[in-house]
Amino acid sequence: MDPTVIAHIGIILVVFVSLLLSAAAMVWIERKVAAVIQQRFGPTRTGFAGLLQPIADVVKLFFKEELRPRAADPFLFNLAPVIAVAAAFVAFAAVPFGAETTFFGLLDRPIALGVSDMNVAVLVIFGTASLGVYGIVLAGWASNSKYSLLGALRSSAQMISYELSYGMSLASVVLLAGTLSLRGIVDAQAGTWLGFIPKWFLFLQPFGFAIYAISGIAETNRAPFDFPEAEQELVAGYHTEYSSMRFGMFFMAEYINMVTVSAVATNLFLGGWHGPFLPEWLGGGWVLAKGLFLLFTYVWIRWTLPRYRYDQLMQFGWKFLLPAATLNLLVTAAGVIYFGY
Amino acid sequence: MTPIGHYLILSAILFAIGTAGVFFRRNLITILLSIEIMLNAVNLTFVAFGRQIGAVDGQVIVFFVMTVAAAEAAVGLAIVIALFRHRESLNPEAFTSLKW
Amino acid sequence: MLFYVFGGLAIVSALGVIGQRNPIYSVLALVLMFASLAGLYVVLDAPFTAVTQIIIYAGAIMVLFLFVVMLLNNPLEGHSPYDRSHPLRRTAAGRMGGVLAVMLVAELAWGLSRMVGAGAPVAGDVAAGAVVSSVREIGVKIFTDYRFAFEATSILILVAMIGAVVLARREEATR
Amino acid sequence: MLALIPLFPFLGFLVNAAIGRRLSKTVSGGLASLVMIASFAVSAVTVWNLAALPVDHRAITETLYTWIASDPITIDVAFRVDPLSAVMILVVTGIGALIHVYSTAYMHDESDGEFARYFSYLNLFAAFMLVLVLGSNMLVMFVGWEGVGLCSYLLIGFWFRKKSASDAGKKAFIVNRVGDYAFVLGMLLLAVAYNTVDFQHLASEIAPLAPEAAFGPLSLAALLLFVGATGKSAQIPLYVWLPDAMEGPTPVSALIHAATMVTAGVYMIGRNAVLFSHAPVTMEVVAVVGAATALMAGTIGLVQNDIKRVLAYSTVSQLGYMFLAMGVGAFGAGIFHLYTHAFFKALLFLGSGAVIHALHGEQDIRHMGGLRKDLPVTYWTFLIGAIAIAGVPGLAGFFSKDEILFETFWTGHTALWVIGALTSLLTATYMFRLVFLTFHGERRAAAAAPGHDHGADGHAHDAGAGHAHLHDAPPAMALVLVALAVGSVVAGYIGVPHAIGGRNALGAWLAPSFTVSAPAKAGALGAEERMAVEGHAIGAEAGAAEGGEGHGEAAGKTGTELTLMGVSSAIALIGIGLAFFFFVSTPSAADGVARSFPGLHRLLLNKYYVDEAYDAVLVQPIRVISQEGLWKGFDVKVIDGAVDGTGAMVSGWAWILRRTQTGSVRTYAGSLLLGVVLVLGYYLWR
Repeated sequence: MDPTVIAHIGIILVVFVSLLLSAAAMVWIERKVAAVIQQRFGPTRTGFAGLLQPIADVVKLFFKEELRPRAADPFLFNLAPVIAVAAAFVAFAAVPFGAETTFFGLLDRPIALGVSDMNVAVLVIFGTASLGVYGIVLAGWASNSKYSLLGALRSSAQMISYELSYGMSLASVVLLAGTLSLRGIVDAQAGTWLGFIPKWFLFLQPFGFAIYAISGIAETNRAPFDFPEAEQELVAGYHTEYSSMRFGMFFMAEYINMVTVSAVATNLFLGGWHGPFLPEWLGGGWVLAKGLFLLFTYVWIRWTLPRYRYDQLMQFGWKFLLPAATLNLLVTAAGVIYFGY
Repeated sequence: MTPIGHYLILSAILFAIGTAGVFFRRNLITILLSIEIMLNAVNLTFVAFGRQIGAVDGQVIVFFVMTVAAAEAAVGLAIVIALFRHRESLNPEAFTSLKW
Repeated sequence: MLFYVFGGLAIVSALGVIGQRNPIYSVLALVLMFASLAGLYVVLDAPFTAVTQIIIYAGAIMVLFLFVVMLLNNPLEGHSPYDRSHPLRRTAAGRMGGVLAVMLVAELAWGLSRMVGAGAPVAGDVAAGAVVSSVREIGVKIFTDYRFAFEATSILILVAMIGAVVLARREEATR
Repeated sequence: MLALIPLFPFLGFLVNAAIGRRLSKTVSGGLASLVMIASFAVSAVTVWNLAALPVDHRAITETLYTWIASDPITIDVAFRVDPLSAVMILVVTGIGALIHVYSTAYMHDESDGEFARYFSYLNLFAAFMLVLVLGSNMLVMFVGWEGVGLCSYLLIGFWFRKKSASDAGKKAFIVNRVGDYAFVLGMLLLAVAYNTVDFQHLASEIAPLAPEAAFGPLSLAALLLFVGATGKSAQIPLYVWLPDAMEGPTPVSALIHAATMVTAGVYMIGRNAVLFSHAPVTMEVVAVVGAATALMAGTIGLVQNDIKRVLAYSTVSQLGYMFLAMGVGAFGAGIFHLYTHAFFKALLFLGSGAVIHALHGEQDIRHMGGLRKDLPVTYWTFLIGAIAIAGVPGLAGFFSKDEILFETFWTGHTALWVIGALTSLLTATYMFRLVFLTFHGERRAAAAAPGHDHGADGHAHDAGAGHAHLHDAPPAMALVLVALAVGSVVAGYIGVPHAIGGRNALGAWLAPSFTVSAPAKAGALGAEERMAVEGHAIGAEAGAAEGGEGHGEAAGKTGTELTLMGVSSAIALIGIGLAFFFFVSTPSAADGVARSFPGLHRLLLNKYYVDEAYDAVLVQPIRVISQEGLWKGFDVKVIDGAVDGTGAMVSGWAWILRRTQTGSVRTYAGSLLLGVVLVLGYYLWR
């Protein structure tokens, strides 16, 4: 069998597993960071520093009873979490996390580190992110409960609203790189200015990055934009009625989305696997480091900022973020034309 | 590789399904959906032909169709909502009176 | 091969759209159909169009439909006071429409049968394929040859936006 | 550049019409005057450039765009300035600017809105008048022609709340329609005949032809155009609107109904000099009509009591002079008189305006008198104007009028000359009757001042009191009066005839305009033909210019001219003397004459019953026909019947078609789809 194919399959497996693990890891990170911020210890019992806590959670979730309201629509009720997780996984499929490599000559021709290398990766991520909405909306509608429905409507409205500025910020980077392929974008950031400033688009697109970060948080329904599950108002929003592993899937989807957003941010703005010190083949390390930092920021923000009010959220999204993104895009375009990137 | 004819037949079938939907369904929303089906059937032919003659124009047209479809959906749904407020129904037969 | 998979899927899901009694399911079936069409576009070497199809249709338009369906909680046609029959029950108009639709298919098939080069494989020469898949090419086209249409659609969108807002606004005066 | 000239006033019109009522009087009036001054400056520069050109090529044409492009006729929107139109634009913009300034003071009693409306009309008028003057072909000219007609209508009826005013406006408009209709016919005739309406092309087309001995197509075209001119320039038979036009504000009467618009007809004939000089028959008609009008109006003017009406009739009669000049081929003289007349007639009107202003709307000279002490400026300027128009040697009127009379005589129209001379006698008489009755003698206070609708109600109370102190013209008005007075004195000196050692500069300057101008000249045009074309308009100058045979003619002319000058100056003085005798020394004599010829007096007082005649012959029949026949008969029965029938038919069909409108979306879609299937089927079938 062609070693390339094997390598591809290997990569896919690795990505799949590591995504699952990352979700688990994120649970732990979240709780720990939260604890630190709130001057607690967080999980300590299970394993060293509670490292096994996620495993325990998963086990617990598995053994919980599957509850489904009688009035719920069974098919959609089961379908919704699947869609959510699937969308999350598919989105990551388009994310590259390393330069082309032959694995030290194991392969006759280099392959791209990444599940798939498509020339419209950015759009694919964008599209799948928008597909993620269905999971939430259907969940909310199917479980036939006012809390869920409200949460679902809120979240979908929110995601649609912020998708626009999200896309705009993506577009501005695409303009700079002149390609829709994430790999191309990353390679466009290779090298340094003046020998020490890395050529990250972060420096060319500070506003773009800010907009991307904000709308990314909103896309993943994280605090301070976590309206779908606004405990105080909506019990738990769209997954109020969910229990056991279905709930777990939503949970997982959320964290995987976070990972995806961070990875994409890494590729778009932080130069992906380009970085000093590490050899090319270890570029993945850089992706990991940058991604982890971004994830940490996620958690950090969640436990630092209070939740918006819903109307404030919409106001902000439509009346500030979107115009800002548009302006940023225009300026970028003008710059691209002027400097002829 | 698939003959162009197959694509055309497929899109014809889809279009017919959409048409039938418009006629059979008695729910404004579903009728709108059927219209979307028709639009997409047409899009398919555009892309297919464009691919065959090796020009992007087909896809360009598709984008315009999508835009129009978006506009149509927005307005159509708005109308549906307005109608639903007047009569608690979505059945087109409920709105046959030409003015009220 | 892929063509038949996606094509079949498209037809089945399209039938699902008009066969479902519950609008939510219709919407989902339609989403599925869009997805399969997107697949076909990929087969046709138009990935950009495919992704756009997903983003615009599945991501935006269909969500809008979902919204409305959820908003007006009148899912089952059977529950409307006007008829309690199955959605595919034949009304006079329905029957006429069905007949016409069939005739339409027949005519199209007939026309295709007489079309020269209907049997020609859809794949143009490779160079053309390369051109077709290029996003840049599409952008250039849109902003040069089709700029008028582009501007026109932008106006259209604006109008539609305003119209939608005006139409859907619940006027306080009357209630 | 040329386009700027009419453009400036038009901009003024736009501004005043759009936001005028929000502007203060100072701003809107100032703006209006400013644009006129600007356009005067432009005109001056243009004329300067024009004068720099060699005599044969004195024409600046500026084509804006092609208006009508069709085979075989092509009409451009083009402006052309040549010596003739140069004089005209100077007159229009110059006098126009002065009158604008004057108006700012005169109309000051109006409310802001009315004020702005007035100035917007005035500017619009100026713009159209300039289009008329500058138009290089008949169609453009006609645009201006109609435009000034409109503005004149608007301005006559400016105080439209007063019925007489609005009626007068309508009258002017309708009477002008008659003339304009003829004008259009003439224009079309020429267009059909020569496939062009451009003046120069027409000239070059016509010039080679021999003048028509009998009444031919050229004569017909010329005659039609002349009828148009009679409408615009108030000649028999269409003069009746002008006296009524005095209902308008006095500055308007000065600008439109004395200085500029009414002279459009004269100008038009001068424009088509070549055409007219090829239609001797029409020329005779023009001359006779002109002379008749001059005499008739003069006689009427003799007995009128409304200060402005007297001036109106004198205008008519002066216009008659101009047409007389045109008719005898003395185009230069006609234009010369037009130009001088613009000065002193405007001056006279403005002076009367000052009087009316001072008397808060009093217009009847029988209620005036003795104003000399109260209104010194007005008096002196008015007097100058009167002397000028009377034709006393040394002032503007003298030269021009004298030249006309001389040309009339010289070209052998002795009868017409007699009439002209008689008219000039009348002119002197009635003008000084006006002066004496208004300014001399004792103040004959009016019972009440009919000045309310002139917005002067505030002062109405002291209008009656004879010995109340009257305010002389305010600065703006006084300034203008003086300026015009100066003009009336000196204006004539650019046209001093050779007989008294002058060098008829104006005639020489104008000469090229009445021939085929150099650019369009066919070249085959011989000297004697050109003489025929130019008529004797430029007298000895032209002769000299032409060389050889001119000299003898010039020698012969001088003697005659000198004698005639003596005669006419004598006439002027006699006329003044008569006026003095009748209205100052022995006023009773006037009434005595009136009583001894009661019939004649009544005839004149009632203006020969022309209005009544028109009313009986035209207005009443038309009214009857339209009321009984067209309205009650045709309109009610046929038209309404047709309309109702249509309605019934539509509703009938609708009753049938309504069946198809089920309102069910599905049915509509079904029919649509059916259509698709059928069409597609059809195309597949064949």
